[in-house]
Amino acid sequence: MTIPKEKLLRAYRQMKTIREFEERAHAEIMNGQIPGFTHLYTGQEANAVGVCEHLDELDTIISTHRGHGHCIAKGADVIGMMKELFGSSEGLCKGKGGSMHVADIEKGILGANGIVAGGPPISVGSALAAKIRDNGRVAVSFSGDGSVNQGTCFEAMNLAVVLKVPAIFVIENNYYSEHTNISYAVGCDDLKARTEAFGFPVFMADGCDFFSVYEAAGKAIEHARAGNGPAGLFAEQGRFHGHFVGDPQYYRAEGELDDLRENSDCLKVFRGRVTTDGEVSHEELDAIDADVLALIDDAVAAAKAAPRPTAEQVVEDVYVNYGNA
Amino acid sequence: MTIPKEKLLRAYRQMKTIREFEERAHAEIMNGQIPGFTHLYTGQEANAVGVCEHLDELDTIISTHRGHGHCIAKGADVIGMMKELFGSSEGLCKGKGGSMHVADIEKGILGANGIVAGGPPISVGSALAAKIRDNGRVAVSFSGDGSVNQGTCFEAMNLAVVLKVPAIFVIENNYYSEHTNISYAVGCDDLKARTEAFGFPVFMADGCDFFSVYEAAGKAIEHARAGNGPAGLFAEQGRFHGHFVGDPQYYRAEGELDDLRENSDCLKVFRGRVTTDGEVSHEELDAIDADVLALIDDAVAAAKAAPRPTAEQVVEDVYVNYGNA
Amino acid sequence: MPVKTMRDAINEALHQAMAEDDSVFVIGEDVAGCNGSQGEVGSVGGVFGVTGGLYKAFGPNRCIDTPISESAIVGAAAGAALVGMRPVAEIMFADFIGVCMDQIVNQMGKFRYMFGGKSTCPAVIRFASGGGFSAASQHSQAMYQILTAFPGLKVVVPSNAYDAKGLLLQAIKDDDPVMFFEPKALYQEACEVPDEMYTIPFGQAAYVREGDDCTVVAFGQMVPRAAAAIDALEAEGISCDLIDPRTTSPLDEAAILESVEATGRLVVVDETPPRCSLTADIAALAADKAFHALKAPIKQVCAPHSPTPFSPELEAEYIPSAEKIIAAIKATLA
Amino acid sequence: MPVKTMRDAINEALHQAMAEDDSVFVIGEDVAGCNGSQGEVGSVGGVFGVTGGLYKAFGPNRCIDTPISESAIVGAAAGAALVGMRPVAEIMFADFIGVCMDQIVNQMGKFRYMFGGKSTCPAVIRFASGGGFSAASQHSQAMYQILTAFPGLKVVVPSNAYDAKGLLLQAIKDDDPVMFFEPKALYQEACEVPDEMYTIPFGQAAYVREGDDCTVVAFGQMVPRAAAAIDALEAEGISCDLIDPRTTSPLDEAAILESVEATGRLVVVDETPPRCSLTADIAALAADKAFHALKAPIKQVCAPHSPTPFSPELEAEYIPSAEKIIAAIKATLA
Ligand SMILES: Cc1ncc(C[n+]2csc(CCOP(=O)(O)OP(=O)(O)O)c2C)c(N)n1
Ligand SMILES: Cc1ncc(C[n+]2csc(CCOP(=O)(O)OP(=O)(O)O)c2C)c(N)n1
Ligand SMILES: [Mg+2]
Ligand SMILES: [Mg+2]
Repeated sequence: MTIPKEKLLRAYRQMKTIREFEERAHAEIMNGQIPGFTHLYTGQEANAVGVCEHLDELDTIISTHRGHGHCIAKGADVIGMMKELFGSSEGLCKGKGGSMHVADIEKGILGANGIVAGGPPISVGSALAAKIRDNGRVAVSFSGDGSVNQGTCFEAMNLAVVLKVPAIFVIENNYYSEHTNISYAVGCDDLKARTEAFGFPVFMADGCDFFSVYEAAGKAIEHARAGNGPAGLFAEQGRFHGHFVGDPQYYRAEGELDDLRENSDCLKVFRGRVTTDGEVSHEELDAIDADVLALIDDAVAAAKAAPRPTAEQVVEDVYVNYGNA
Repeated sequence: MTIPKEKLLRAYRQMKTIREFEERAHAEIMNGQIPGFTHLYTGQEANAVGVCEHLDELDTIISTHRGHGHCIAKGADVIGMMKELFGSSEGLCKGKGGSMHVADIEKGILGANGIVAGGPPISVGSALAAKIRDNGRVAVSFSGDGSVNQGTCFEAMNLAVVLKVPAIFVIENNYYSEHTNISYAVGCDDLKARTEAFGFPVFMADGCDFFSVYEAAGKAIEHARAGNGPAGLFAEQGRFHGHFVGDPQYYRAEGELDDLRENSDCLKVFRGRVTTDGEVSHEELDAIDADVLALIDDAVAAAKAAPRPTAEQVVEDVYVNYGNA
Repeated sequence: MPVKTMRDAINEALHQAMAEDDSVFVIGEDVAGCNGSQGEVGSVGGVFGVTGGLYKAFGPNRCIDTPISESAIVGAAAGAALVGMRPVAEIMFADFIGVCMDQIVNQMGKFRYMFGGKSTCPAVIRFASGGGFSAASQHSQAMYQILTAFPGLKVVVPSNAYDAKGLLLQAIKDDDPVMFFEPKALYQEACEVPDEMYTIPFGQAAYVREGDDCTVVAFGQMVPRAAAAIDALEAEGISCDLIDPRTTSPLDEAAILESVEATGRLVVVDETPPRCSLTADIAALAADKAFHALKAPIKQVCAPHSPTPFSPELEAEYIPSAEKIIAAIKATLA
Repeated sequence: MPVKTMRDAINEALHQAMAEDDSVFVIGEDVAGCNGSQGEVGSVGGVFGVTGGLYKAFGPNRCIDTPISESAIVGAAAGAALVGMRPVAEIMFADFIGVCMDQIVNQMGKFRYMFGGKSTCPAVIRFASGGGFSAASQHSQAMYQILTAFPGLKVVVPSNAYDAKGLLLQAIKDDDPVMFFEPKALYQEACEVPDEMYTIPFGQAAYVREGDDCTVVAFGQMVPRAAAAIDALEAEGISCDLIDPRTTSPLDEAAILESVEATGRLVVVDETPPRCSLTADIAALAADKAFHALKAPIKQVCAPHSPTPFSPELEAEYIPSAEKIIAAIKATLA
């Protein structure tokens, strides 16, 4: 599979944008600038980008509590997102959603979601709409290794097969749901087999390697887009931070985090590969890094300066209209 | 596997009791004597009896909306059950539960259940109690081919594996959930494989043959009782009536019902086999038939004569006690 | 004008809405029926027969049977609605909200708010609701009071065939998620229903009876029962307003308050248990905003604080009777 | 007497109940923590730290981690309780009732009734409840008003560490299913809590303040806030009764009515949206049974009819403030 250089550069930019967004969000949370519960995607960037690079605005994604990466990869406005995290009324969701509910329907982003496995059934609905309209769209749901034991996830998978809709279930295995390892929470030995037994193919990817994810995601999405019904994608890659900011991470093996950052950093892996191949120069990537840093600097500055919501906005946006009452 | 004659006769008596109970209930519903929604088990008797003959009173079962057979097989008082169907205050549940909620905790019957797949999680709880107490008990949940797509069913299966509890999931495939065939509702081609992929063995049985069910159930229950975690049992056998009494059964193939009654009647199959083997005589079985008919006659007469609940009983039995309020 | 049952009126509304707008589709268990079997697909039309004929008229892409997976059904409706379809999902019995509550209250009901007003979710969920069939504790709950508590949802409870048609057509047109509760005890009840399409706006109560002595507010299957109670009282020279809010969210507060201002007395009737109920909700409304007009204690007529019993005698005692409504009205006049 | 936070008081109650009765066990997500990982199992003790130390003290059979499967967690508690155990299940955030509602309201809450009074289900479910953390719409709901609507459940909402310990010990001893809501905004709040075991009976309200001018009824995290409001009014010569029902089901109606009879005024405060809420429930109670004593409209102070917003400024506006409580009390005196 050859990927045009332009696309490679864009993929890198997206991954780098997510990384910097998350690292700056982390810093601002530690500073007390960002309220609420925030779950960072650092380390898993290649998953989101490897999938979303196959999608356009009319395809949809739905995400999780750990949703920043998916939203950025699908094209959400980064400055609007940062403003949202800060709770500004200029945030993407006017400060009403926050980190766990970032959404941008016009970009096909059906939202981060605070309920584990809340997304897959909704994504099946989007896929069903695509099937009914016969418009070639697909619907991707991202969810974690912890989500696969929630009833809604199973129901969504079976319904997608029954209705043969173009739904792609992306399971991001970062080994932990909160403080519990997948080896405990998933009873069976082979989760891929358990999932495939629902009646659709599951493709495997190395989640720290953009190329691996991109290739596997391409197969899954192609399968669905061609009208063959749902497909699955499993991507394995640890997160670099705790479950939430402040997590003491007692569950980590000694050296696990260092090892992850050292040997499973999708940005390093990507840079290594494309520069070794000679397709892209370090300078080109460095230039992107600088761009991204500037963007995130701007985003944080804008978020800090952005207007705060006012009391009367609390009751706005509940309904399109609320009758005569 | 040889089964002592006494046990054979008891199994036959149980199956026949269920059959007559259901056929008389059917007649009384048609007469307008039994209120509410009633789902009959006729035709599937060998499932319930083939399983419950392995259990004693301290093991538990939990059932479904189609629960009469399981309850009788597990030892529920038949007269109390008939009174319950009629809504008498002397019914097993004082007329509060009716057909869909027959229960007898002392007999290890955790209830029929009106919610499809409501039972499996509860059964896992009973199995968990057995594991914690290390008392050798097992917990059986019965549910239908329609229940296997409900999220709670999957969650229960995975949790049972994770906690390695002695739960047995009996799936009764009578081919239909209401008016929909299993071939539509279950998306995958191989439900046994999908279930086994959760991480426990699934045994298959011919649900119109007591011996087949008894043998497979024995293996499943032994697996669980020995501390190996959960097991599954699939029994295939069509029901002789509609989903509920009054169902027009548009979904049946031509001649399907006649064929079922002719060729898949567990009572006939059983009689044929044990009399051919020479273990049991027709006369012995006829004598049981007569006993059972008399019992059911008594049950119906008793139910018709039984006292009706009174208004003040509506608010009784909600709580053990309700504080000072 | 032709007379139709509530079942037929709802069915007609579905046919008309689907014919008019091809983004409308229905989805649920056995809404077509016989899928995978040797019978004719579409010959069932829902266990209560409400979706009859839709499969034949609109085909498998618009009348969609599902496995028994209520969370997936609601999720599918929610997701399709987020991308512009107008799904009408059927959750057979309202009691089954238990197995799909999250998708209703935490997902579709909150999308718009969480997303800063930038999404619409024009989904309708239909439920067969309430008691009267000896269907016992898990198949008899009204449940609309529970969903009324959740901002972001609109909640509709028709009490007759005419309203059911107009409210359902409004629900399908509405850009917010609408929970449509069909009191199953009323499916066979008939009244005059125009053949044409028409809508009834949300948040507009119906005045079912007009009178001077007491205001009665009733919901769903309690509306005809309250009407019967009021009619019986006429002979005794007692006349009452009877208000059917038709939608519990939005609620036509003005209609209720105006009536209470005039009569000074209020009886609220519903078939649910009393705690955190609509009867309490309406009583509390009046105890604040019509307080100075009140001449007597506000009476709630509802089921007791117990699950629904099976036995017909018990259920008859459980669900408010016309007698109990009469007694409550008289109590306010005592 | 030692001073303890609500978190520690609950933790202590769990330790003591488990030590006393080996049929008590806890089950939930990360109630131990680190299972399957290379870290030390038991080192987490729940995401709010409430079950800390239980794994180490009582082992894997009594402090049981689960997958993210709330229906299975509640079902497991329900089934174990039906056969005589006394499980204490943790559902992390009360909002997640959405994914396990059926097992709570249609199963454990109805067993006893459906089975004609022949079963007991002595299970406790603990929930972290309510707002105050900018946790947005899906992690901030109180939810206890929803479960209060379901007969068969008992519902507890402590407002301080002392009550939390005594109510939880009662909940574990209680033979009915008890829904135990822990206002997460109060976990860090401390007061004097005895080391010994003690129980607080259900259905007995606490008198938090005593006064003459107005009755204030408040729930959970609104109790300290209402107390602050009342204390602030003292300077203006206004004195109020403050009643904390502590259990919403059963409800100590007598305490509320007695107070309203004395003061003639009522303000009800809760952090939930208004519709079918506990504030409506209590207001309706008084509008019937204390009607003749009432001198002023009954005021409800609650969140607006919207989901919980994320932004701290919005949430501060959303959750009733002391100022709003003061304004409501004054309105009843106007
Ligand atoms: C239904 C539900 N249960 C529990 C939670 C609390 N919770 C939030 S994230 C999380 C772990 C999710 O693990 P995983 O799916 O692997 O995603 P990850 O955090 O690893 O990205 C849990 C238990 C929740 N949000 N929703
Ligand atoms: C959660 C839920 N959804 C739907 C129903 C309505 N319903 C009752 S029985 C049934 C079919 C069940 O099929 P299956 O599990 O195969 O059992 P069978 O009736 O064949 O014994 C349905 C859909 C229900 N009771 N509960
Ligand atoms: Mg994970
Ligand atoms: Mg079946």
